[in-house]
Amino acid sequence: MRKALTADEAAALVPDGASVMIGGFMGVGSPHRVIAALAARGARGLTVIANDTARPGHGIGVLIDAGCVARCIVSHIGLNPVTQKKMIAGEMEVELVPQGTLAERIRAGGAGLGGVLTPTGLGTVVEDGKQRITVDGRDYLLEKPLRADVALLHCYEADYYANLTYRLTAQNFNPVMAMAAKIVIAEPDEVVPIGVIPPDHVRTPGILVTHLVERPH
Amino acid sequence: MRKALTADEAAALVPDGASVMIGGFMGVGSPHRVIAALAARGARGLTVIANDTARPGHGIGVLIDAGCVARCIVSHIGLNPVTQKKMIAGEMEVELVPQGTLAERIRAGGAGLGGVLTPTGLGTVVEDGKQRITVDGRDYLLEKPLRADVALLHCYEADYYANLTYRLTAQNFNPVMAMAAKIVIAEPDEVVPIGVIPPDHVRTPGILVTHLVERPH
Amino acid sequence: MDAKEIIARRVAQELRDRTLVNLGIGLPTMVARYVPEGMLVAFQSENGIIGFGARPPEGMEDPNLTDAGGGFISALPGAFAFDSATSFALIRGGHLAMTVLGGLQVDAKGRLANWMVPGKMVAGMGGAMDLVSGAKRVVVAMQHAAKGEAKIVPELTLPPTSARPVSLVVTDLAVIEPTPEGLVLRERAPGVALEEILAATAAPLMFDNDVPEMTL
Amino acid sequence: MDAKEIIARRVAQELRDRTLVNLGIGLPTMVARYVPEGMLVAFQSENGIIGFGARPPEGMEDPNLTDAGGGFISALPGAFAFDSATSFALIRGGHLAMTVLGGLQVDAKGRLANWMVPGKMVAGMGGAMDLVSGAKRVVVAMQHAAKGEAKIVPELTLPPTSARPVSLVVTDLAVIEPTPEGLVLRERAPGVALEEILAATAAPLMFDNDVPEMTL
Repeated sequence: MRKALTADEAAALVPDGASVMIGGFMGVGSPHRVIAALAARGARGLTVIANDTARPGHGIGVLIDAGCVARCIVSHIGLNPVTQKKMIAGEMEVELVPQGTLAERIRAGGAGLGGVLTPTGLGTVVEDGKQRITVDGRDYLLEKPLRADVALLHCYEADYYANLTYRLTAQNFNPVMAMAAKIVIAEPDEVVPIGVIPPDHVRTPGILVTHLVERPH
Repeated sequence: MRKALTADEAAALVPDGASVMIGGFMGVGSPHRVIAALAARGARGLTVIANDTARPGHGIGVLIDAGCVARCIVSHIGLNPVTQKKMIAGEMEVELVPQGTLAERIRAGGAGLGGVLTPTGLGTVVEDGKQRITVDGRDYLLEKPLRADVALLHCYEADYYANLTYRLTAQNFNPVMAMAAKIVIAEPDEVVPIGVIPPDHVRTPGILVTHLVERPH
Repeated sequence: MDAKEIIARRVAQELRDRTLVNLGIGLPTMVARYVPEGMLVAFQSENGIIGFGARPPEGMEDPNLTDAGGGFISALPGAFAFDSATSFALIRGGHLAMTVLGGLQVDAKGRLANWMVPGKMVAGMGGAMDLVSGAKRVVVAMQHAAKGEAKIVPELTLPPTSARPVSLVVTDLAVIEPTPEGLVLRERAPGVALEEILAATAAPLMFDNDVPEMTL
Repeated sequence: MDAKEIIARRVAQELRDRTLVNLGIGLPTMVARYVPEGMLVAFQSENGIIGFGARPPEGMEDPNLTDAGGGFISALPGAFAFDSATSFALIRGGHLAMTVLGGLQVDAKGRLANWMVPGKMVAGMGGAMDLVSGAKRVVVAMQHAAKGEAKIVPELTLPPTSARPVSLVVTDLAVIEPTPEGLVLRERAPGVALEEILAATAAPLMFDNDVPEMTL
């Protein structure tokens, strides 16, 4: 593992116009320092793939407020009125995806699957434009894999190899996103020596992590 | 959680003719005590879904030796000449499935997916009788979910709720199988009080486990 | 007893021992307060935990431990924390005995709408579509009517959450069960007359001569 | 240097720093012995570990820690243990920079056969089909010929492991690269004449005037 990056250095690796997966659920388990740096550098035109856009001023909401996001692929925007306003005003495109389908699409992207068949969304607007496939007499929607240019993750511990652990409900989308992007940047709460995290407790292997952000001061 | 079962009690829950998922990779991470009990009670006509049939006299090989198995769905039989002999003699049906496809089919069965699309097996005998689906210009095979009547698992620790942990390379197929069967029976190396396994270290929640086998004496 | 407590108490009677249950945010969350004594129910929060408890004492909150609404929670001994793919494998895979969700509308076919009002409010479906597709039983916990407008309607006017009918609708006025033949009125809330329920319901209801009162 | 060591040493030159590599059982496993000095390679064993080491001292073996063949191994500091779904998500998802596999046949199109000989031996494909489909580079490590019979053939006579061509074939006689135009002979083993390679190869080979020797 090379030396850890500052949040600003990490944000500089996210080009304008990039597709960016961001971990977190209502801001819990989001890489808040990198998000702040990304907003501070004035990133533009990002496609954000995430569970939600959190709240104004918090988590991914910070990127929405700062006008960094051109498009988002999320399952929920109910607690962020700014997202809703920008969507209705046509300033931002919002693609709504059922949460379980979003998790599977990202997992499929990272796992080399061409898609998964799910019953979720059948007979709803989610079906629009999608292929319906019948398997053994039951109908499913074909949902395609999602990948991104960059994944921005939060983790609990990272060791010097960037093996990662997550904590309680701050896991959420972070582990699947770690598999599904070209550049993977992880922001840890703690950094520990190699060997401190037992092999059975590692959740994301360092070999998947392109860059580690330094621990908070 | 009710009281733990003996291996014999557990084996009695597996009816003749049942489909049975069995954890393990060349016997590592297999529920050896329940397997021995199943062979001892003279189970017949089982369909075994597993990574492999291990070796004669070891792991799932014990069930093959004892004539318990009518059919198996596995990725590898190369180290078990008895399986190969019985297959060629027509005494046992063997369906060979690529290992990654087997893992995804079982996962799909437990995750409520109607199938997954994989590039693995395209242009090989694995493609026979399967649907080829094109997604964004690339071809994939549609692989269907697998479920079973019973899953027989090995785990490292279990607490009184039957929350499970696995150990090193003894994980293999156990966690996905825990999701994909009607009756789930886990054979632990250790039993510990509730709370000893932190929430982030549990791998299979007790709510999925129907029966726990007592720890070895 | 206010409307929400009636609903939560009645829904709690649908809980079964040693099962996995998901409660939606808002009103459904209240159901956890009324688990019948001696019953062990494993509650799942779809953001990644089974076995969560009430908000911890002040100063002991963990920013890495919240419910699906982002509020602080605690974890009970024997809890299990997991990622979103696992969470929805549990939900979609039929491992939930029951889910309790809020509703904007339910129609005569038992279909639920609960995630957007075109032109007005777009919350997003979050986990609701997976929950309705995957849970063994789907219980809708909602006020019978909203500002005088019926929420139980002949045909959804809002976008459906799923084509699959829900299992039961519990309101402050009634318990209604969708069946292939239509909506069946099973119970009245204490002191609520049949006429009051019929007046507040836009969909046709089937019922026996003597509809019993809820026992709360 | 025996045939196997030549192959393993030459394959080891294909390793790259800080990458994830899977070695098949048998000959490919030997490659781990010749990792270039100072290079950090993460080896995956598809039964569920990244970062394994040699067999531990006697009496310290763990029945829960083996390689894909069931042999005892150790774990290096910083190792990662995982289940089969994760293992093949890594493999199929393109996270392996390279896999090294044994082979029964390779044909002029670069296709590999390595999992069964009809009527004789059915090993099963194990993880091989996923490895060939998913790894960024697929290197075949095998003896050039078996009992005088060519293994590099115009067209597979054994069932293919994948329709996808492999990246490189390393034998005790030569290094051969499948290309869309056909098989290209890149290197000769030390002291092996061109004629010897051509005589042992049933498929057509393309080559430059001066095929260099492997540097081992």
